[in-house]
Amino acid sequence: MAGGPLDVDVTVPGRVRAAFSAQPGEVVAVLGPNGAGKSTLLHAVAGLHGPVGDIRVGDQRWDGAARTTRALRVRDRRIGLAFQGQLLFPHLSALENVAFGPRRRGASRAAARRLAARWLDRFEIGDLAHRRPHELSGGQAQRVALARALAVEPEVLLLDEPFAGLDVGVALGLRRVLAQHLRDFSGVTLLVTHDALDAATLADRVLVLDRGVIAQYGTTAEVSAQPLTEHVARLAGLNVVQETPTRFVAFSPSVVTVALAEPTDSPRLRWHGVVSTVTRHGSALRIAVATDEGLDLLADLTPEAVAELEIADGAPVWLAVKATAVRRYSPPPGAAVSPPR
Amino acid sequence: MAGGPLDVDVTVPGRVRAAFSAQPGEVVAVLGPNGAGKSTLLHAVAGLHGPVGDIRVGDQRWDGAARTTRALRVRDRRIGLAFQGQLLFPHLSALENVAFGPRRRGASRAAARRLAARWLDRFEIGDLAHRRPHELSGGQAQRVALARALAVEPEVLLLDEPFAGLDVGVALGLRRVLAQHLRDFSGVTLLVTHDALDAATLADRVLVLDRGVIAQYGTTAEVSAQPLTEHVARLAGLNVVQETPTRFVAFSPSVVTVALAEPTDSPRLRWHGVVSTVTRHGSALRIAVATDEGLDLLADLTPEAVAELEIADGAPVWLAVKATAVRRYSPPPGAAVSPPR
Amino acid sequence: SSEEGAGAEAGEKELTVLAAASLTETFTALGEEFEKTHDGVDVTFAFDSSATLAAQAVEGAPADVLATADLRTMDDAVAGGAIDGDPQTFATNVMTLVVPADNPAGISSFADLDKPGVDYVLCVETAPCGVVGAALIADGGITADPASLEVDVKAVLAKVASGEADAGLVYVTDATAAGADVVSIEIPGAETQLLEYPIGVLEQTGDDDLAAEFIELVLSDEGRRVLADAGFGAP
Amino acid sequence: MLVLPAVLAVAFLVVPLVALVAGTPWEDFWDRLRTEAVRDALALSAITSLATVGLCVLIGTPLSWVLARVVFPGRALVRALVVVPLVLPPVVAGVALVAALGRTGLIGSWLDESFGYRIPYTTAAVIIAHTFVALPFYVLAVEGVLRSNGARWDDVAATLGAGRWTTFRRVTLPLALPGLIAGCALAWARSLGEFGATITFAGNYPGTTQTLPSLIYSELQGDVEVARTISMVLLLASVLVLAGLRDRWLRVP
Amino acid sequence: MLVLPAVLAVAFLVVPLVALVAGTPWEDFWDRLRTEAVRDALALSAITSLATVGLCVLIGTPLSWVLARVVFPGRALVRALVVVPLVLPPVVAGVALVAALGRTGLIGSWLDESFGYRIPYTTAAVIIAHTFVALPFYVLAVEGVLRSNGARWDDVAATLGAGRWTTFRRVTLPLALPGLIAGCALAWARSLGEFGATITFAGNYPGTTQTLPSLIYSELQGDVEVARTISMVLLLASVLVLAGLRDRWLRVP
Ligand SMILES: Nc1ncnc2c1ncn2[C@@H]1O[C@H](COP(=O)(O)OP(=O)(O)OP(=O)(O)O)[C@@H](O)[C@H]1O
Ligand SMILES: Nc1ncnc2c1ncn2[C@@H]1O[C@H](COP(=O)(O)OP(=O)(O)OP(=O)(O)O)[C@@H](O)[C@H]1O
Ligand SMILES: [Mg+2]
Ligand SMILES: [Mg+2]
Repeated sequence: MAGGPLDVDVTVPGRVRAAFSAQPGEVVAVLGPNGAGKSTLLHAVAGLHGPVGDIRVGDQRWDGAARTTRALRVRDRRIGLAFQGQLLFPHLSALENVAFGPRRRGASRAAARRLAARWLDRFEIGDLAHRRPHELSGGQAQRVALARALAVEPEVLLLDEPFAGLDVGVALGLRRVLAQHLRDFSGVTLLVTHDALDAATLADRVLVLDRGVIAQYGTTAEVSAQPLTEHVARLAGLNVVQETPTRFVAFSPSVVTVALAEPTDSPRLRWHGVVSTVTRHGSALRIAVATDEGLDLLADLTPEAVAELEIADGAPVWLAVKATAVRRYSPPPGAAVSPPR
Repeated sequence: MAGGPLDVDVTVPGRVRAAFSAQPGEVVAVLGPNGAGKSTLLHAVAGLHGPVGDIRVGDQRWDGAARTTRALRVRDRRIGLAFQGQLLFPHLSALENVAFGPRRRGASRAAARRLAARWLDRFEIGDLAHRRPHELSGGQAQRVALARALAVEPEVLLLDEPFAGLDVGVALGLRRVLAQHLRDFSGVTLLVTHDALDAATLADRVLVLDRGVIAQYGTTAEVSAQPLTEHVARLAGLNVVQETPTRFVAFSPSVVTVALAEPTDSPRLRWHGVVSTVTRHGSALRIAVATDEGLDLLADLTPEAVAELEIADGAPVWLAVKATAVRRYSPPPGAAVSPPR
Repeated sequence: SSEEGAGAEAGEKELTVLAAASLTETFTALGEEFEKTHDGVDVTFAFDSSATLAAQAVEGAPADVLATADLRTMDDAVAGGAIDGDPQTFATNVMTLVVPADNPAGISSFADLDKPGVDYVLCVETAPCGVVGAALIADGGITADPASLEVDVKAVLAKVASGEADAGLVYVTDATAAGADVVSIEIPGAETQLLEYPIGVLEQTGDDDLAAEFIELVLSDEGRRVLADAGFGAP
Repeated sequence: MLVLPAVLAVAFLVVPLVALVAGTPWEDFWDRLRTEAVRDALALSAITSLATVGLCVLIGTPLSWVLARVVFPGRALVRALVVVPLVLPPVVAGVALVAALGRTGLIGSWLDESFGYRIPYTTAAVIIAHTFVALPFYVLAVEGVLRSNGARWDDVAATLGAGRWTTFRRVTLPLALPGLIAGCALAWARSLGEFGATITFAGNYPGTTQTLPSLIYSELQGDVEVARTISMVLLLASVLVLAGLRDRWLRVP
Repeated sequence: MLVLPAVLAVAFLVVPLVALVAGTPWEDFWDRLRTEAVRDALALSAITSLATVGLCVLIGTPLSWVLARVVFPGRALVRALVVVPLVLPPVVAGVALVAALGRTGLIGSWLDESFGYRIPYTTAAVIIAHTFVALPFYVLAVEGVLRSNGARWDDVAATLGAGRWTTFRRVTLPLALPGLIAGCALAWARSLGEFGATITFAGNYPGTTQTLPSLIYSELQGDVEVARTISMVLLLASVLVLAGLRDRWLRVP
């Protein structure tokens, strides 16, 4: 039952086309803006889109592009899929929802219920075990859905925004439980998230989807240091500018200087734009600027500087960065590059 | 049509009991852990739980506890309710979903569709207008749901986790759109969220629910400076400890010192516990400690300090805070106080 | 055989008779008579339209005797090989005009059917009573169309008895059975259109003798009397 | 586990039909049908069965909705009463109609005396009889779907300002469409095959009240071959219509 | 807009029943019923209608599922064929059954020759006839609900490792329960009122094949009062059973 490496090369026409591999035990964070195809990718691996290409788990072939190999049926793939939007069975209690999978995988009735109860306890909703889904709050239902996916002891774990709708305290606790579970888990995990923290704390690798194709795939450190899409740059808290089709510049908002007049010392990297928002960021204030070139850049300033410059929404400003403060890099050869906007 | 002040005093047995008022134009962030009763409160105001107590909007009575006044029917309350979990009509396109409300409120077919198209454009999903909900991604559907609630020009806006499932870029943009809309909106807005940023950037006041009752209600600044529940403390990024039933201590994680041996200078505030997680927090590392008393406290350390102390998950440590670095306060008289955990 | 019939008990013999619906009262009475004179014999009837019964007989329905209300359906049964020997005619019937007891249309003679506003009903021509009825209407020079062509004579009678129709053509036996619900008006020349009732032993009978004995009873004076009381004519 | 009994069920339903088709004298098929009686009956059956479906949709849909959504005392009783015409043998149903709407019936006598209007022996009577027997089928089927769909979307529509009627028309109905179509098919089929109540209440006159089944029944007494041939027409017509139901209408997105 | 036509529909269905009840001779009600024929017919009707419902559930549910969920070529045709018995006048349905299962029928002759087993004129024949006419109702109703529920939950169950059969039993069926109950009510009612096909295929023998409606039919030829009285029994029985359907079974959480 120990899951082997996962090899995927799938196409869901018009929605996603992706090829990648992951080693046993690895957690792959799947990042990307709304509609990038993250959920579609997970469903495709689960078999819910029918035969979609090549999927191999260890030496087991789940799907084969060749006409000769028949795709493994959904029910025969050992997956744990936590759906975005939960999809709990409305006629079953929370406990029965979680016990459903283990029962189908051969556990006795009593054993399945015991297992389910343990998972619910771990997620701090043991006292709601007898409730039907429509009697649960959004966050409670989300936890049941996550428990249901984890309880089946799958070979591949597919978690679609597992912490959506959870309150901070619970999310923190669940991240801990999940991290612990994933450490012991021998299969591959695909974890869709919109939260940089999840990627940083839980994932070994990051797969970035953009408009249906893989924009970047690498270790968490690589991707967060050298993001190739604006979306990941935002998640990593960096500004990323594409200089040439194969050349990117990344820099932290804290190294950006803001001025009302055009900088005279003419650093090569400078932009004119309009302030779109000012928000708190730790002890600093973070201002977002929409540049004339159509870029969205961030700069961190002290509250005093903001007051002094009289920066407010709609104010025109100049941004500049010293050449020494930026990191220049190229995408690895062969990577499907989708330029930031 | 200008919404007046909102006066609420409602009880949904076993789920929520809350009384509060809000001034026209105010945005009230409704915070609280999962299952606290946030969604129930919104649904109760909308009338979905039947007659539940007293609800007044301006000089219009929506619900009256007295047997003599009949509750206004749901359809006659001018509300814009964005459901948690979207609940888009499956048989209507995105555009038709959004146009449904304006049409019912008397707009012509063409006008309703124009209005709907404008909202979808504003939420950057204008090109998906003809899609049915099952052809949308989670985040796209969430945006349609939000547009549907806003398009009806209500007297009271009820938004249940409006940014759930949205990617960072979109969430940022939507927050901007929503902030702009709310500035011009003359009614009361109740905004359920699990994100401190929403409360900070969008809300004038914060209503904290805990286990079905109001734990705190005040301006955003008040509540984030003097949180009375662990949940809000977490959101505000503070540690909060209840010293006596009516006395709280709040302090930032950055003022907590960490040691392996018991502090000898014996500051009055110190705890022994076990490290449960270490996560990145800006340039610092944030460690969470579960104390022997059952508290969950946070401390920010430099990476060097962490390396030097050899701190890892499960390590026993001592935490200490100087008395000068904490803020002591009492809940205002009359506030229903629910102690942290 | 008859043992396949309804609930035969050990040691008891059973006789099953398929009979036209218009024979319901008379045959029930004759059946009781038969049981009295034949110890341990249980007579069961299945009453239905002649066409249905004939078809069932051909299909091998477990029964011993078939009695129909016209010759054509009996001919069908004979042609289907369901009848053992030759069927015999045991009764005749003639048609009569009936009107509801309160006679709302004020009909006093057959010719009154032509009065405007009179709703009268006949049997449909595929039914035995319809053929006769149509002939009588034609002979009587009636030009008005009927309001409805009922599928059998009982339906005609029901329509008249309930007042839904102002008049209808039924058999004398039906008019007799209906008693005070309807008033009979004689049709001139009705006796020229006699309807004959044949009876025969079924091929699949398990007891030829018993079946023959029942037919004997029907044809006997006793049988004649019962039939005559119900309005049937002699063969 | 599932396909086997399904095949069994199909066989059970289809074999008798095949036998019926096989037993039909096909040589003179068209000759037998080229009579005025058949033409009239066919036209009348088409008209009355469609009118019946229309009536069922018109009054049956609201009734199903009331039974599924509105809580009122005695709902279970009303639901039961509404379904009773289903268990009455058609002839008894006809008798009941006569008792109510016949010339001497409860309402019929009043109609006759006040307006000089008599229902029996008219095409309207046929439609009434058909609706009486078909409506319960429609209501039961549609109520079943409405219930299994739940009232969640109704609530959503209410928050958007939709009244009962709009909600019903724009939300409840479209979501229950597959069940509605099933209900229509039931009602149509029941109406197309009905003759017991029709003959009893409306009579059997070519052109005004003789529908195909009435004609078949009449012919069964006489020429069985003709009856079988006409049955084939019914069978073919219904197969064509029902097979024409596109999958699209039977599905909610 | 909705309540008015609903009330109209109820009136339309209930007034004839009231008229029927009003026209029933209540004085000798019990006397008329205290005959062996009535007792036998009542028992037989109860047994056969319940058996019919059982058979419908057993083979009709899988069939509905196949029609609603499995895509196969010719599905529309099968769906249409399955519904045809619905439009056949009961007598023709009986003729079809005779053609298939009668002594000289397609399958009947083979059964007779091979096993010496003859179906017609037995209680089994009654149940077969009832199922033949009731099954299409059941299938249509249940298919409607299955379709309007969609296959989403089936997918979820598959991801959790549930096979077709388990999914069907644990997920599809419970979610379609209200429709299933409606289907059972339809089939039961149709069976309880059936006599055309029964008489043609199974005959009309007291004790073995004479059900209540057959008895009513027979009595209509003779004593109309008795026929009406027995009709009342049918009516009361069905009202009691249907009113007893608890709201709980008609709803999915
Ligand atoms: N049934 C469908 N038909 C056509 N297009 C679809 C369908 N379902 C989804 N899509 C489109 O496919 C794309 C990928 O959708 P998917 O749900 O995988 O996005 P996602 O990355 O999960 O987004 P989110 O973060 O919003 O959940 C989207 O643009 C969506 O609109
Ligand atoms: N139908 C119901 N019957 C009984 N209890 C219910 C029902 N629906 C919800 N509850 C309970 O009521 C409480 C409040 O639920 P509510 O949905 O309002 O929580 P919430 O604050 O919105 O939580 P979340 O952040 O998870 O959305 C929860 O504990 C929930 O379990
Ligand atoms: Mg998604
Ligand atoms: Mg909620």
